[in-house]
Amino acid sequence: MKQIVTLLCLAFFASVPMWLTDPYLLNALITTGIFIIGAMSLNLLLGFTGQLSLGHIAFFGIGAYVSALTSLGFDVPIYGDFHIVHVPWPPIAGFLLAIVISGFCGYLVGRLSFSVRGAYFVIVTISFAEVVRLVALNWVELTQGPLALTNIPSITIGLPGLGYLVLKTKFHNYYLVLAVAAISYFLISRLVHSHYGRAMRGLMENETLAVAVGIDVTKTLTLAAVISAGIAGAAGSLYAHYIRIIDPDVFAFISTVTMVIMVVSGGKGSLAGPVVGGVIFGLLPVFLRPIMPPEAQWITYGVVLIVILFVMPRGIVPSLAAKLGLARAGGTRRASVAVSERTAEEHA
Amino acid sequence: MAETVLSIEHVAVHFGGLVAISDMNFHVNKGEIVSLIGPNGAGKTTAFNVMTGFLTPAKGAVNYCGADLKGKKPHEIADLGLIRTFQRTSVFPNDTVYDNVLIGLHRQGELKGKLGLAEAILGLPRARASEKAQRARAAELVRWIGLEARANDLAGSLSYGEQRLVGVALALAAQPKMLLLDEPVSGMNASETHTFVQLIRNIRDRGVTILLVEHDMPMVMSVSDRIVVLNYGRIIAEGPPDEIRKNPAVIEAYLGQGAKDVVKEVAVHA
Amino acid sequence: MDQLLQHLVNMLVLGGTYALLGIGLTLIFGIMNVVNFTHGILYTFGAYMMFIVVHQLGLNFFLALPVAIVAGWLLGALIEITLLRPLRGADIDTTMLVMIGAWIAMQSGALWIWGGVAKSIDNPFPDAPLVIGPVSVSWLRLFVLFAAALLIVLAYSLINLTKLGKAMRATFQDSDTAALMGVNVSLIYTSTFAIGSSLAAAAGALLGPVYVVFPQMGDLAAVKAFAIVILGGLGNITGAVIGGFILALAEELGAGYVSSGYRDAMGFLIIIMVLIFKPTGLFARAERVG
Amino acid sequence: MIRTIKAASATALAIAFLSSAATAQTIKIGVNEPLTGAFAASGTYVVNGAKIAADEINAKGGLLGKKIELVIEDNKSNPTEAAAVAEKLITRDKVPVMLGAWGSSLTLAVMPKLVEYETAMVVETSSAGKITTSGNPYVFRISPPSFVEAAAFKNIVDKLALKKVDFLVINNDWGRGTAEDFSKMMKEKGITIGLVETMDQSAQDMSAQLAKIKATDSETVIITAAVDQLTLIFKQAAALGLKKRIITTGGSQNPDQIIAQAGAAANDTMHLTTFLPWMPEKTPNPEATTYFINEWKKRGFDFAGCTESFRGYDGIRTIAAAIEKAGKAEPAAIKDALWKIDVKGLNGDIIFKKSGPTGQESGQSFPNVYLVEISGGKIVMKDL
Repeated sequence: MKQIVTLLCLAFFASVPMWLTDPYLLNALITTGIFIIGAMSLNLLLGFTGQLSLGHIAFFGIGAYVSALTSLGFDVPIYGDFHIVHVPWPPIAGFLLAIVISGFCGYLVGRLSFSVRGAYFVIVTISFAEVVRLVALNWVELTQGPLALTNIPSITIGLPGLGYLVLKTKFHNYYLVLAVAAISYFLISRLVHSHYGRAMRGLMENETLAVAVGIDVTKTLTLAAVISAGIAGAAGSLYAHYIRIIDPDVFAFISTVTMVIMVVSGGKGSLAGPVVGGVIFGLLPVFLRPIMPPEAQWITYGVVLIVILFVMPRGIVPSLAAKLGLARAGGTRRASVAVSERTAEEHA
Repeated sequence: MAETVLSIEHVAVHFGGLVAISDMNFHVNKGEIVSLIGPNGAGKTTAFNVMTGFLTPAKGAVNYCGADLKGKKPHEIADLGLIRTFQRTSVFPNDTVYDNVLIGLHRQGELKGKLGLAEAILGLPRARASEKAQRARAAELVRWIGLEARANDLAGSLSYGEQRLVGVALALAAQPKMLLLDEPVSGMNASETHTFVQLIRNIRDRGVTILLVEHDMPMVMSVSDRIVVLNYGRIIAEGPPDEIRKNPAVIEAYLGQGAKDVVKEVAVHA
Repeated sequence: MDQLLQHLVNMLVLGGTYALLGIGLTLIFGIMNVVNFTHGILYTFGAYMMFIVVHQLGLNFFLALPVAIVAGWLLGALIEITLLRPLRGADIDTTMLVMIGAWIAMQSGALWIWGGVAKSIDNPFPDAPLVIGPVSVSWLRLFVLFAAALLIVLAYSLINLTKLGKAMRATFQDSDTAALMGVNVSLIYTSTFAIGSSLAAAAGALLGPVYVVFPQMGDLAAVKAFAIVILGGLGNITGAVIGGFILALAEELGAGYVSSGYRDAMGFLIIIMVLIFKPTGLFARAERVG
Repeated sequence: MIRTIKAASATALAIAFLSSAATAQTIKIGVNEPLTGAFAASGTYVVNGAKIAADEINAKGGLLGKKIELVIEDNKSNPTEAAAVAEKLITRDKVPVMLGAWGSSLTLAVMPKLVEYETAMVVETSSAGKITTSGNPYVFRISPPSFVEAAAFKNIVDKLALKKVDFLVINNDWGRGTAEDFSKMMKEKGITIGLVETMDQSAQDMSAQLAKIKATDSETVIITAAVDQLTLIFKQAAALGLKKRIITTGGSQNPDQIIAQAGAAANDTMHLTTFLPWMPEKTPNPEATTYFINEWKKRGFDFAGCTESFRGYDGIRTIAAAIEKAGKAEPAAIKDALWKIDVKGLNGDIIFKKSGPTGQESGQSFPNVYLVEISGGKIVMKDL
């Protein structure tokens, strides 16, 4: 049942460029899609381990910068005459490196900051993002600082025997973003339904008990942080190659806020939550733009957010699921557990 | 002499100026059911916290199966097969009973070799087989503790007594060699307690050594092979139930907090 | 040496206002466990109140200060009653997001009402600074430091010497027990939020005339306030005051001797270091485990 | 409040309907500016200037027999939104030409869209060198990049007898670019460069940087920042007793506001500016300057905004001239016509010269640069 709905949604999203001819809306969908990928990765931390990272944009931005710099090349003086010179690589290499390096940063942040919880963790992550932003702003030799990295090439995919496909048009980019989003969704879904995911859930609900049954806190949370950061890095890379210019503004705090809004309004801890929340809050500004002055658009945005949380404090997807009698997300799928013959893949 | 599984040697714990435990010594042998009793605030839970790595003692050592537990983190101790339950928060409240047990089983999901994560995510055969085995094992455990009918209910929605059972199932899922139970029958009615005593014996018969903290004296008397009595952070008596029941120091210790009842009940069960 | 002295004087002046920002937030954060994203907007609000009273109503500068503080108190109480009270018991993420929504809406409201052009507020102090040897400081900044110190002492007395303060502290320790013992927890929450908000508005009202007033002025202030609260430990007023001065010192010395580009990074680096090595903040009491 | 929002949105809806009905009769010009977010104040100034130009043109009968219509969109001070707004203006509103997008990163984010849709944009404020050197043939800039300012300043550094100079610049493309281009020029002139200090765009307290500058042995400080930050710097510098010659650059500064707010501290400071609203008779186009300033005051706007808003005014007049010259409101024709125009702007003749790699040059116009000095609370022109 659930799989069918997921597949239908995927088919619907895949069909969009066939009938949606308005490039402005398609553009909005692509940028929204990129942020939804970021939101899904944030959900892995916030919704499945209970750790609220308000510095998530750092991984997104690192991914964007790594990918851009890999494909543009750089020449950075380190000390005296010693330079690090990098000649441009194909953008797809940048995309992969973005995932790896963002994931590695996730590892470092995870190791360092999971010793603190709650509000303290929130502030450490904000601080991390700000420090990274200030490095991007001030290490001009590498990042060009506020002068921005421009002319970032579009992603190119080598097709065996058919030459290269440059993903330049919105049509191409839409499917690229959709593909990355679908893969991320699949990865996260498999992860949270494996024993790794159960360890994360255990830690979120009752850390003391989880530890007592042998769940390794640092390892589990760091694993979530690495995968989450890697996916955010992939989203950042897509952003850099689609918008084709990045400056330290990619680390803006409001972007993290946008992702948190997508996750929490949609329903944290629900796989579909960030997608639903993302579509609503990604497209809301597009619909508000023609009907009210700019300040009123923001006011409405804030008010809609408050109203959603008042009506559905657990987020849209879990609340609707409860209303439709589907019990809580996840509960229904195990309706007949005692008959334990269900196989692992049915639960994926 | 029987093989010693757990030994507590000269352990002392202070909170600021307060002495929670002073110089505690005792041991548990393989296959034994030992109870740790004492009035409230005697240091029983503190002792559990020391044994399972949640607290570092100021002095002394805890040895488990020949290994010093000093400096080991709680999850590492759990990995050695020393598993505990908790007094208050014994379950993962927002998960179903079945999922609670699955979380407890998580260590069984770890595949040998470095590719465990990739295998799990990609759903490769080995991971699928392991997942299937875990699910079967979880269903079996849920059945075994007699909560089959509540398998799909949220653990937080269960009665207090049922939650204790889930707590035990969870602990069993983690494959203990030794189980530390913190007030397992509090909140249970008489018939539930009776069933639970059977369950504990069953667990022991499967080769699991058991140490429990409990206030329910009749239960303690009926289930224990040996009893260790703690008061004001020190051990005041140790021995089989019959000896403890007659020990004047123990009766003394319990005076002032319903000791008469205790004495009476102990007498009835004698 | 002269430069260092000047930096130290700057630190004192800056730290006083940071402390004021920090204590308002640490009360709310500590007692209510709410990540209060409206703190910055209350700061902005206080500054605009000052502007309105001094320039549009034409009243005296010193009269405008209490007006701004009371207005901040009222707005804080209103936010608590309408937005937080119905959500009592909700997740910290949910209340945080509601506060984010309020922040976005109110900041845009300020932009709509007052426009984006920065306003400046006249003050009655002489332009010429007070010069002592190699060090100089403006009279207005001295007044701000003095007023901030007074407000900090007042807040400290309120928490430690009054019945309300006692109830607030009890709620901070354990809100359930406090409720059982007859403390009206709802009232305590509203008072806490209102007091915290009025302190933010006071900081805005004091700094508005020092700087300029515009809708986004609270954003940077709020981030710094969060930093101070964490440095000092949640709910710890003394910690927040010391945290404020530490942050100011780090920024001054960072800009003066490291690199001005990294001036704002100093505070964040300190936070990261502190939390790695002392995860409960610099001045939090060690918690009993188990 | 809620009623106001309703009323406002109803009006907005009505306007939206009216404007779509009126499409055939008007020539649309897209305006992509930050109206909310960090740059809201500046973007709003530019839009208000643009509206004055549009109303003036329409009052005189419009262009090619049609009225012009500004389609104004808010890019929220956010590069992603700036690109999205360009997409909307071009594909939905079908504007044949645009004005925008204030900040350099906003403009840079729009630039790939210009190539994609082959539509030109007149850049009114952004100063980053890259905008006209990266080979985008759809960009036409009327604001001076910092190297133009530096070149103009070069002629008088000897007269000012500069020896050693510190910089205090806003930490963005504008400030960094200025520090770089001015340092290069000054080094050629044998002037020593001391500190280069930066401040965050949103910073309000620059005391630390100023204390550091106070302690150096240089006699002059070059400051680049927007007017509000400049005012703060003057106040804080005065409070610290900083006694060095101050020269500001960038053209967004407004000496009137500095005199009003910084008082005596502003005396003997010098300002490189591109527009002289306080002495219209000395501008290259006194008649237009007077008209613009009167209209600006008549509409009740803050006089301090003149130094920003005139760019919007000039930008629309530039676009109008190109449409007139093209004879039709089509993107390609307008782009070609932009190369041929010669508009008497408020700060000099707007004539686009080629800049950037051969074959895909961008257009860059070279406005006048003036040096004014505040002396005894009055603004005095210095000859360059």
